[in-house]
Amino acid sequence: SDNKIALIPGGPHPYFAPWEQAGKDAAKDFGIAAVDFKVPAEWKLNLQTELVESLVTQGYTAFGIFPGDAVGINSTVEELTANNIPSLALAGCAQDPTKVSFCFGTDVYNSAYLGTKALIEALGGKGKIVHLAGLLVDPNTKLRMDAVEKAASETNGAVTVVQHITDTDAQEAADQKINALLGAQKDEIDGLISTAYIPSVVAAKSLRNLGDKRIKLVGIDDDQIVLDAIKDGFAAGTMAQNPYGQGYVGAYALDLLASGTCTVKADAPFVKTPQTERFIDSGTLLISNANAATYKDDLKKITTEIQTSFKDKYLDCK
Amino acid sequence: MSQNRNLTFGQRFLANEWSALAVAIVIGLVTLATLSSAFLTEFNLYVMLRSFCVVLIVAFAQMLTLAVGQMNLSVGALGGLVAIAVGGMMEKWGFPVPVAILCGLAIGAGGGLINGLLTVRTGINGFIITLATASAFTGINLGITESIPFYNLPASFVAFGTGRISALPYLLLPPVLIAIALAFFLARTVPGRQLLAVGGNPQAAELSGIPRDGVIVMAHTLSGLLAGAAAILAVAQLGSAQPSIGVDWLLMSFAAPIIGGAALAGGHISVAATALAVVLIVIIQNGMVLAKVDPYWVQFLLGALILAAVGLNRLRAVRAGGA
Amino acid sequence: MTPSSDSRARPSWLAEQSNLIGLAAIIILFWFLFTSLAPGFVSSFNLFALSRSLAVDIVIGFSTMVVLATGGMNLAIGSIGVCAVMASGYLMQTIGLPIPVAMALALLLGAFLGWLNGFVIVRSGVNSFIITLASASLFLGGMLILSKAQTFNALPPEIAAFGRMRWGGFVSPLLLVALAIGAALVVLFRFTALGREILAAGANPRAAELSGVPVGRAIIIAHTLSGALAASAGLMLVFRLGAAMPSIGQDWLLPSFLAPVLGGTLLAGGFVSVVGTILGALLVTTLRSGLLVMQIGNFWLQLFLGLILLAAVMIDRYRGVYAERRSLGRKTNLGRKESGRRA
Amino acid sequence: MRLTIEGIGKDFPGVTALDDVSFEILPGETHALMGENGAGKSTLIKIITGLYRPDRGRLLVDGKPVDFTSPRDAIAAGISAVHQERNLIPRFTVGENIMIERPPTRNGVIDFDKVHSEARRFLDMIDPTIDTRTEVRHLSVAQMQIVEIAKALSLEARVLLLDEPTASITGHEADALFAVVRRLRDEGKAIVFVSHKLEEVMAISDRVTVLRDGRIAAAGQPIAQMDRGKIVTAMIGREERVAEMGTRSVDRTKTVMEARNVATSLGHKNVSFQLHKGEILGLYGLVGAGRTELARALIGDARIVSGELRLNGNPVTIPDVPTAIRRHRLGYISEDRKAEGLILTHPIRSNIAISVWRRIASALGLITRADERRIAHPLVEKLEVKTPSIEQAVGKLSGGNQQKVSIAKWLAAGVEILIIDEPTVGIDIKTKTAIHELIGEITREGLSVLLISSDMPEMITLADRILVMRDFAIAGTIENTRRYEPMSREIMGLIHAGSADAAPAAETAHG
Ligand SMILES: Nc1ncnc2c1ncn2[C@@H]1O[C@H](COP(=O)(O)OP(=O)(O)OP(=O)(O)O)[C@@H](O)[C@H]1O
Ligand SMILES: Nc1ncnc2c1ncn2[C@@H]1O[C@H](COP(=O)(O)OP(=O)(O)OP(=O)(O)O)[C@@H](O)[C@H]1O
Ligand SMILES: [Mg+2]
Ligand SMILES: [Mg+2]
Repeated sequence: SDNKIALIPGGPHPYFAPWEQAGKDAAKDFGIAAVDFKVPAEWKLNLQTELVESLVTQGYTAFGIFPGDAVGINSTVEELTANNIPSLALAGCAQDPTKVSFCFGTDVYNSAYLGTKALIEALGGKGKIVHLAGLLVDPNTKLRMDAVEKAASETNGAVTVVQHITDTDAQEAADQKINALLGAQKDEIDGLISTAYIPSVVAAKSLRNLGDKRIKLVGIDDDQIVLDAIKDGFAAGTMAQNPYGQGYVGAYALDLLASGTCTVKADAPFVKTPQTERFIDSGTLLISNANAATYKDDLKKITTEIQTSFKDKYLDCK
Repeated sequence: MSQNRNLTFGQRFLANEWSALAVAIVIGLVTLATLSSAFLTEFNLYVMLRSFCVVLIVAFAQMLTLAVGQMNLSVGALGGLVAIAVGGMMEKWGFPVPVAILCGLAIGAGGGLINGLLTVRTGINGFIITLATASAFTGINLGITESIPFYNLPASFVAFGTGRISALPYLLLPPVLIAIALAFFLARTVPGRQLLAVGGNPQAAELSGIPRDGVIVMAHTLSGLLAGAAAILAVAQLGSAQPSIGVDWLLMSFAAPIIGGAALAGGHISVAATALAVVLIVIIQNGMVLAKVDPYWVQFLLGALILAAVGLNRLRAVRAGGA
Repeated sequence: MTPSSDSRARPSWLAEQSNLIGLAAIIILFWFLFTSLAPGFVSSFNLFALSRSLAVDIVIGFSTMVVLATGGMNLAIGSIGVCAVMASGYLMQTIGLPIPVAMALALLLGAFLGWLNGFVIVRSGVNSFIITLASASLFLGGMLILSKAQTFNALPPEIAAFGRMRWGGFVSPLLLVALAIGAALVVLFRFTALGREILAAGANPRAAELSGVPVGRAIIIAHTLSGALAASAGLMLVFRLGAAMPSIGQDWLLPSFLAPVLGGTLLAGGFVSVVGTILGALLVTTLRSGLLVMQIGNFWLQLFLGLILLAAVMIDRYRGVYAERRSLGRKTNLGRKESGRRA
Repeated sequence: MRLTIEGIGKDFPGVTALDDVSFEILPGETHALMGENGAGKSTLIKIITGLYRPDRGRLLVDGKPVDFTSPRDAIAAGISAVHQERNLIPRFTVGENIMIERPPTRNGVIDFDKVHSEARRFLDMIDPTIDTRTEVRHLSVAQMQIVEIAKALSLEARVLLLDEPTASITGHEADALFAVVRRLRDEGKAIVFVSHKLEEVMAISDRVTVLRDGRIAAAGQPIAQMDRGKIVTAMIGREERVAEMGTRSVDRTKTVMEARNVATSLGHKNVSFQLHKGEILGLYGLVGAGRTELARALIGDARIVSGELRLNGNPVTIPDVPTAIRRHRLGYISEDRKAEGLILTHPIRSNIAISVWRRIASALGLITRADERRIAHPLVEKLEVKTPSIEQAVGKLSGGNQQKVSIAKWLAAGVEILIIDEPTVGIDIKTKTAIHELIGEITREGLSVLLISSDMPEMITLADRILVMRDFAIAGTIENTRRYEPMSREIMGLIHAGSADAAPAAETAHG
């Protein structure tokens, strides 16, 4: 098709790096004119919206957007729809009511839940844990907190969540807060569950630096530092998300929608989340010493599964 | 115009820059130590000292421009630029650490030099000049990195950022040396005194044969150099060269010297008082975390602190009878 | 010779005009450039987006301009703006007040915070830079503490609807609001005693005071006005985004100075150019949008903005110097130092 | 070293400060430089010391042309100066201020013991009592002046320029200075000495050069061949006599302003006086006597702490300047036009209308430029302000025309009492007479004037009665007989009663 598709993260963040390759592959595999990875200069709503607007002006016909601001993005999305340009929320969701066709990303609740489970298991079923979370303004953070609490509560008291430390998804902040935490309470706590990229990295580093293998860490995403920490036993595991898949399948779906050949099924089997009625899970899995070598292929598998079944599962096509 | 020989003790105490700060710090230490057992633990002290390092140098960077009655709104931007430059040189071009550091410092000084030259050559208010160059520096930073940090830095370098002897981080060494050097420079060397002279009364300085413009350029250059040093330290501390380094320096850079009693008009700064101001700020921030207080309070208290400080300075001026 | 009342003879008036004409020329040039290189630039979609962000930039510029008039600064504009924004959100969403009432109250809050700045500056006699630097973080901190940085996203739909409204296909009503404010400011500074007093207080506070101008009052009013304008800029963004969020205003510092300074307003105080500020804002918005559309933008944008500002102030400066050179023999800054000495 | 000034000229916006000035300064002489306020003395000195560059002409040192681009060049060439305005670093110690040009260092590090001992040497020449370790900001004006002199001496220059060094020091210190000057001269140094105090000049100088309106009126005349009369004539371009003010009949029954044992927050002690309708009441004193401060207290810019101020018979307390002007019709023309008098960047129009903006504004607070012109234009013509346009920025006018504008401002404001501080500082002789006549005229029209001036002839020309102020108190009041010699003797008597050693200070002034 001759669609020009843009994949736009909320701002510069290592998590989104795989989107670039995913876009290229999608363009090749599905014969799309262009699938470009466009990053706003900073994590600021106005920069993201200005970027989207300028891309529309440049003739892009579909957008896969990570809503840096789940609400703020909607006014822009409305305009896209008004100019009948389809858009998806990728990796994170826009807050309903929203005009994005659907939200395709990690089921953050589930991922955080599984992560905490894994941590509890590593702790042998009891202990005090601290939750390192991302931006407080990001509604997903709330979900993750709930998930962590839920997993802990299922141990009926054996595991307690001492504290949720939020706004740790930036280097300076993470460095300052996590070190302060370890400084103040490293002897009281037994485990760390991180549900954001950067605190996972920083926590892994700090524990290595402390030389402390007693405190168990379960992080998120597959930054090399975290993987090394797992290898050397400073971290119990990390929850892999599927950014590549999000970019790849996202581009595929956008292409179909933009070409006008397909529309979103009314009765598609969407997952309901507190944020949106129309959510699709892009898959998640736990990386531990066991599968550290092979997890990439597992993710690839998940991706292809979703992609092949996507059309008839979620779309009406002529 | 009173002689300050016959002052009461109270007046003499009020009359020196750091008195109030010292008191505030002692109070802060005591309260936190009593409130939280964790406060005085070795690791926590290490954490505090560690966050102290970068801020201190940033404050000095601003202090030097304030000394000549100028401002440098580009400390943060310049810092960010140096940070990614150093990171890039080490990761992409594999420069040896010392070389990279020297280049970084050179870039910082260069940026400062540009600020200084533009200010004196054009005679445009330094505020506007540095506001503009700040945007330019940030632009270069973002343009080069596309905001992607450099993560893989030499182990030795990163180790320096995290290493410590009991509670003392290696990171503490540079700021301490810089502080001493700066104090000596301003108190005992000719360029140092000239710097303060120009700040104190530009025309008098010029009439006394001091190269006014040259001194202002020097102040800006040194300011840039220190911004660079701070950035390199920040990189070592974070273990990665973040393009975002420096974005939140501005407020701090002014807060510390001003709380330390520096006069915007120039000619009056104090290395010791500025350092104490930074200590106070760090203690407050750390206390916030210990007390699990909403981080937003830091913002708030910093503002309050500045107001309190300027208020106190005026009070002191009145009491000590000096204009 | 006997004096003529011919106002065209006033040199600074000419200087002002030449500045504006120069600015306009640059803007037209860039529009030419962008339109020819990226036709999409003048698409109604882009023009609409442009007019909307222009509206905000103009008002932000005004907010700084009125304080520059007194020879002071207001670094708290962003903080005041976001305080007003969150207040309006709270009033509309949580309290459920009707839109106009909520907006009015938000503006009042902005004005009050500005008044607070002015009051403290005048009473303490401390440099406005320090006071507003401090109050900026006070206000922002206070707002965050109270709002817990939670976005208000269930605002009445009319808000977003108004923000999306287009006149003539590509003009946002917000722009007309901004221009209306501009007109009001022209009247203030050209045709009212108050405006003149603000300018006099800025040009030479001591002389103004001794000529019977209540300088303190003038400064406080200027800051109050600045606060109200910052608030209105924030509210414009609420309309645009259909939500009240705590991230608004963080990056206003640069644009708030860009517009007036490009427009020829003096930092020293005593002279403002409303039209200049509007043109300055237009230049900035044009560049932002244009560079983005031409794909240069995004990451290099900041650099260009910085360089343009430098270029603009220097051109302006050298025209000024040249003008003075013709009357004054020498390196011009000395004369200024002389007269500044006792001030 | 021989310093030749050759056809030097210098322009400032609206003023030609110097025009075709040529004379020579020889080694081993004390060369007095005389001239009224604004004659161009300080400007010439600033050119010799490289602070300004001449627009015309050149300087020669020992016959070789030199071009000083900055004070450093001049200092390097062996020229040092005490400038008219304070040039000390407030927060530096006396010692460091004195040695600031070349602080003694030991391997790159300033040796402060040496700084103070060196400074001591030069300070002792004039006043051993000042401690070199105090910060300058804690000194009195007189002490600062002495530090300035010591600073200039410390350069051990071959040419020493002193611009009104004795303006604010006592006769005792002045004598010490003169001793040093004589010694330096005998050592073959050249000293240029600027002073308004004729007696001093006659006493210590060998030759005298007089400037008038920026031109040479007398070049390098041996003092032996000059006398007071000759010098003054050269200075003011006419026989020294009191200009006719026309018949002045003041109705002494109507008292518009009366001070009863007023003490102020600025340190004035029981100041009492009466100002009658249509009267010009002179207020004379040395620099620092507290006249400007008194004026500030009277207009509500400083507090009156005890005693009472009566306007038209009823006691008033004036909270601030605006009230003084609006409610009490009381105005003040500052001695410092540039800093306090006018808004230099704004046009004549609004500088005149500024005091009536509130009054001419419509109900909505609206005023138009036309309204302002209606006020300003007649006055600009009445006072014959020389300007291409009423829209001209005031900063571009000559000093005299600037002064006319500030007077016009108060006529516009319709004040009944006007305090005028040093009305003719830095104003050329012709405009000066014009302004004198203007002041006479406005009082004849019913305004009452409190005139502060350090210019004795001016005082005796204008004032009906003269208050003499000393140390923030009134030393006495004298009916003006308008006969110069006896008047000045009487006034000086009042000033120096008590402080016997004070230098004679006729024509004291400061630019
Ligand atoms: N920096 C300046 N800018 C504009 N005009 C100036 C400046 N300096 C001096 N003038 C003008 O030049 C003329 C000469 O001033 P100058 O100070 O040399 O006189 P002076 O002889 O020193 O007077 P005084 O005895 O009061 O010191 C005056 O009209 C003054 O107003
Ligand atoms: N040139 C100066 N620099 C600093 N302080 C001064 C100066 N002249 C006067 N003062 C201070 O101001 C006080 C009063 O000076 P002021 O100028 O009011 O006296 P004055 O009688 O008005 O003399 P003049 O008006 O001739 O200067 C003095 O006590 C002195 O300390
Ligand atoms: Mg002089
Ligand atoms: Mg005076």
